[in-house]
Amino acid sequence: MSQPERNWVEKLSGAKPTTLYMLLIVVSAIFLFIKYQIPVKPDPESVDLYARLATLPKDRPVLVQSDWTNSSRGESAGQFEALMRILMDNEIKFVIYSAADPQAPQVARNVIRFINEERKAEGKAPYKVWENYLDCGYFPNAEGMGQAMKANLRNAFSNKKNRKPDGTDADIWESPVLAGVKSIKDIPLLVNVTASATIDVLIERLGGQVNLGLMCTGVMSPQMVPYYASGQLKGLSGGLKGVYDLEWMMNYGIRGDQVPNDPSLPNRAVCKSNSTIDVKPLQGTTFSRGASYYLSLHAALTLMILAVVAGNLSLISARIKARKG
Amino acid sequence: MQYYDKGWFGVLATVLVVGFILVMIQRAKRHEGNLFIRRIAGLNAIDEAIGRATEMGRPVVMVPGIGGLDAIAVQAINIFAKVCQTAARFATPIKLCCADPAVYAVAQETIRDVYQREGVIERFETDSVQFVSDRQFAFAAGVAGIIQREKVAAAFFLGAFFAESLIFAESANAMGAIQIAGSTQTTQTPFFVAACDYVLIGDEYYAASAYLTREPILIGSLLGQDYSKIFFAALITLGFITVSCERSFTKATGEFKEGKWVALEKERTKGPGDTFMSMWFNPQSIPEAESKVERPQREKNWWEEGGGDAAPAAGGGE
Amino acid sequence: MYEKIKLLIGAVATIGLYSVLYRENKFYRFVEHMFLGLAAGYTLVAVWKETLKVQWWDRMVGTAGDAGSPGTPGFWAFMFLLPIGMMGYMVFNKKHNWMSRIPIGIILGFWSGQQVQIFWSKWGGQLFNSMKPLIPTGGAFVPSTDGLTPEQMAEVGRTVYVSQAVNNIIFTVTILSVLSYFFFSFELKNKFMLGMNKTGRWLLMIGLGAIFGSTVMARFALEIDRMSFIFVELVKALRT
Amino acid sequence: MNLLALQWSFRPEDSTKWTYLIVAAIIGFAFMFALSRVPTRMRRVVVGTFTFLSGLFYVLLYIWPQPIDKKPLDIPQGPVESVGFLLQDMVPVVKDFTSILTAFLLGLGVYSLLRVHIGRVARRQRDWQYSGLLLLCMATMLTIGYWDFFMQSANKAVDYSDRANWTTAQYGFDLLFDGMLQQMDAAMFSIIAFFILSAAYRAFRIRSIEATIMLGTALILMLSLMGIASYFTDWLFVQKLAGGNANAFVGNFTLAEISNWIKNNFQVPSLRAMEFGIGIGALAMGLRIWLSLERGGVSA
Repeated sequence: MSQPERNWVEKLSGAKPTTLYMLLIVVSAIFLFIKYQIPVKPDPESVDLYARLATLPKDRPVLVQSDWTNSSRGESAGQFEALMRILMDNEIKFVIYSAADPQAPQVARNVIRFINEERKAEGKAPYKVWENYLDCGYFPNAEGMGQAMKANLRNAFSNKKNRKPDGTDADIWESPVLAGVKSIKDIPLLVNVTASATIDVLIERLGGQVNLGLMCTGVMSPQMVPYYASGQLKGLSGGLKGVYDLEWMMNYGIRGDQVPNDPSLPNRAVCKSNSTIDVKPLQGTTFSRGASYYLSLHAALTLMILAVVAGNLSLISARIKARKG
Repeated sequence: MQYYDKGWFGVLATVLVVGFILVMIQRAKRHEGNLFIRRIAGLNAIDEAIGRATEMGRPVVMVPGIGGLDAIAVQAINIFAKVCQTAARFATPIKLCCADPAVYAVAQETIRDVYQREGVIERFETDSVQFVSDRQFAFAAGVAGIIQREKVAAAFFLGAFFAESLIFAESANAMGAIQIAGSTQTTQTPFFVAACDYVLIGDEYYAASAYLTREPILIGSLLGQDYSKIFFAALITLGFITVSCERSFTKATGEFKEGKWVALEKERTKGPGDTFMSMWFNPQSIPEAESKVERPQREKNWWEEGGGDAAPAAGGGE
Repeated sequence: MYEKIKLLIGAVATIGLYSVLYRENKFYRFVEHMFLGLAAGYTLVAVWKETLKVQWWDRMVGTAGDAGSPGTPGFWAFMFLLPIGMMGYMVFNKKHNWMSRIPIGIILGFWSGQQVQIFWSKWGGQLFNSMKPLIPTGGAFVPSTDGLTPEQMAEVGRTVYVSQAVNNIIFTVTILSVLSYFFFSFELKNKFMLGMNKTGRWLLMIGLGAIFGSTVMARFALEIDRMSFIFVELVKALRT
Repeated sequence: MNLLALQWSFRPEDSTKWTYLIVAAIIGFAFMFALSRVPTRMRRVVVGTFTFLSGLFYVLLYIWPQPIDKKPLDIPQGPVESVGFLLQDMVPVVKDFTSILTAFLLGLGVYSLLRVHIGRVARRQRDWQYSGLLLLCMATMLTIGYWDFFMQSANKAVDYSDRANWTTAQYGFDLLFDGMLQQMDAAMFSIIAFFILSAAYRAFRIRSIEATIMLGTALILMLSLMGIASYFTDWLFVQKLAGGNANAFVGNFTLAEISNWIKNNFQVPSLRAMEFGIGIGALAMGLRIWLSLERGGVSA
């Protein structure tokens, strides 16, 4: 094909896909290294989730069902890290288990180890298994697990051992973490970090029994928002935006809409569901994976929008030409 | 012994829809009633796509989605059988890539059969219908590789597709192939609409076999489906009329609590749960008194002794 | 050290698969075939470990219980599934290939029966949810619920405000016209139905566009994470 | 389950169980052999019967009156309840048949893979080295996977989730599965981002009204995902125009509100209508398959 001379508009609309791909790699990689906090207004569903997490009682453990693996790491890892930081900084005990994938516990353990190292560097006590949290590993049948938890929490988590500080293994029900817990009703919140339909199972089996919080991928969140609206989910963090919302609130805190605006904390998010809540910023790492990815996401989305505009320019200019001639 | 938990209305509606479809199939079998089908652009392009592949001497690739063996996969293979019929006549090479062993078995048998019936069984290569992988992204990588290496001229992506849909569509596009796609996964349809030349949207997918073969049974079934859709539309219309009137002009005087009607102290505005449509669609739970049934007890099996919380793997347990 | 090797291999594999973006090449082909081989091998492990052992073998021969619990019984009738499954392999036999349709027929039969079973539980709720009140019973906009009692809030929830009624009308028009777009066997002649059909297609495009827009975030997030894996984590790991 | 005077179950430690199993297998294969003698014209009937019976189970499960408050040890009263009880008891067994049968058929898929790739290696066809690589990787994964599996099931007492207890088998499996297979999955998953970009650039053009509508909605939704754009509209409409009153009318024009409005009033109903059609289509096709009404194509 002999190409006649092309003007800049035609060149823009005729770029090779490879050029675009290179641009996307360059743009998303460069912004990973830039630290800048983009101002946001957290979505009400993530505000609610954060409000739940920040007001948890310290004497009861939270159940964390971690169902993500490395294939959805881009969104789930940020969510899980934020969840761990919030729980640890608020000194809330938790029990972690997985029901979707045999690989999930290992992935979660890696994150806990990494955050403990971070805490040490910040001069805080690391979170210890047995005393501060329990690790129950993997349960093969998500539906059965939900059913069993509803029927009898003790049986559902029976025969699981964790290592005591003195180096011996003991049944998790002897641990101080589960002190005072008899049934699922004693659990103040169950958070599901997932990239699959495990949350549907939880809503079906445990709805009404325990407060459910959800951290899911961006693809899932449009389908899950109706459950938040109907109250079946007490809070929801969807995709990368959800991660960044959480990190934003960890860094700036939240206040109920009846709480007067504190001028020293101007960026606090406003919570409508709990009008007297007053949460100060967390001490420690707040902005991390979510913040660095979110900037790259902006860059990538901008590139996408520019690409669409560029693609349409030639069409428009051709139409203008046709109208003139 | 009762329909409490399903509701009579649900059973009635299901029976009605099943009835529409079966009656229309019977009528069509006797060649009664109209046999019109509206134009579906994607399907008219099949011959064009194969024609191009034949001209260029390059293969046609077909992917029946990554779901298991169900009607979606069967429908895909039905359409592919039609594609292969034309391909067999013109000796156009084909590649059918499966992600499920059961789908592979069906495809293998059906496509071989097509070549047999066309009388050109020698043109059929067993390996042209192949199993690639049942792992989503391994399958995607494999098929993308095949599309690019074989330089396909036409591509058919019909079936249950998930995230991998764009990998196929863009790989085929890079080869300049004509693409005809359709998915019952509504979340993937926009990606096919953006990237492919022809797309079957929604249940155009299920109409395809009727459109291609003009078999009376299929056309009758399609007519039954249309009546079912009209039934749905009528329900919605009836619903918004009655719901609007009820909530505007009447007040709630009582409500169901645990399956029993309890009168309210004070009348109030009707909410979404107070309309009579709601009672059709949301059957009441069983009243407390009727929900307990005492029956004679059988002896425990040996595996049910002890705590008995662990249900046996087969039978017995709930 | 092990972690470093693992990361490095992962990164090389990622780059190999990404190279297809430029064009199909030997490096991609190498990684692709490794991928397919590993996946096939893993499937063969998982088919026993996660499906056949748990769902079939253990239930056929039973499992001995741990101390205290009685174990589970075995049901020999599960053995009949084996010959049924084996009939599938007749597909390559020229004379008896029809027998492969028996297991296939059973699988399809179960699927078909389930369609009848789930039909209403899947669509009934959605139909009911689509019956929206179109006549407003309250003021123009939903008032702020700050500081209301639960009873007052419930009343606000029951009232239809003008803005909601407008949205409900849009909703109803959308669902009916899109439904009419999918009528196949009627020749649409009257102007109203033709208009409905066309509107239906346009409204459908809004829905499809919305899905496209909202899926983009998740897809880019994964790509950014891969970049982070290669440019941040791997570099950090190799330095230490 | 003791419907007939036959012992359906046995204890796992029973020595007679192998006899039972072998006899069952022999009966099963004899049945299969008998089926292969079925005359040609009866074949459709045989296949149709199997299909019909399997479908009938779920149809009955739906329309048969469900027993109320069924407890594990209850004895059913009357014939209707007996069938109801039986159906309920069969669910946990029958629901796995599909996955068990599909698992048995996996061998067909593997046969196809081996056929293609061994053939390529044997005939030294183009790219035969890659096929060899595929077979090698498959064998390696298979060996190490089962080595790890048998080791883990033999030593139930050892906690293999703790890396301190790992041996070569666990390291090997972790490297192959987590280090390679999962990473490749993630790479392929994330490659979609690139294709979304090029597809949008190439095809999202305002050629027709429909394309323009789709493009416009997608753009609004994409903008609403960018925190900075939402923040700007929130600042503009709520802080500036409404003077900070979150409930003011102009507050409805923030990007977040608009995108939610589009989702609730256009996306939900249009997709729902589309899903209605698909659901009815699936039911119709299910019926045709169940009753063996389909002809041609798959059901030829």
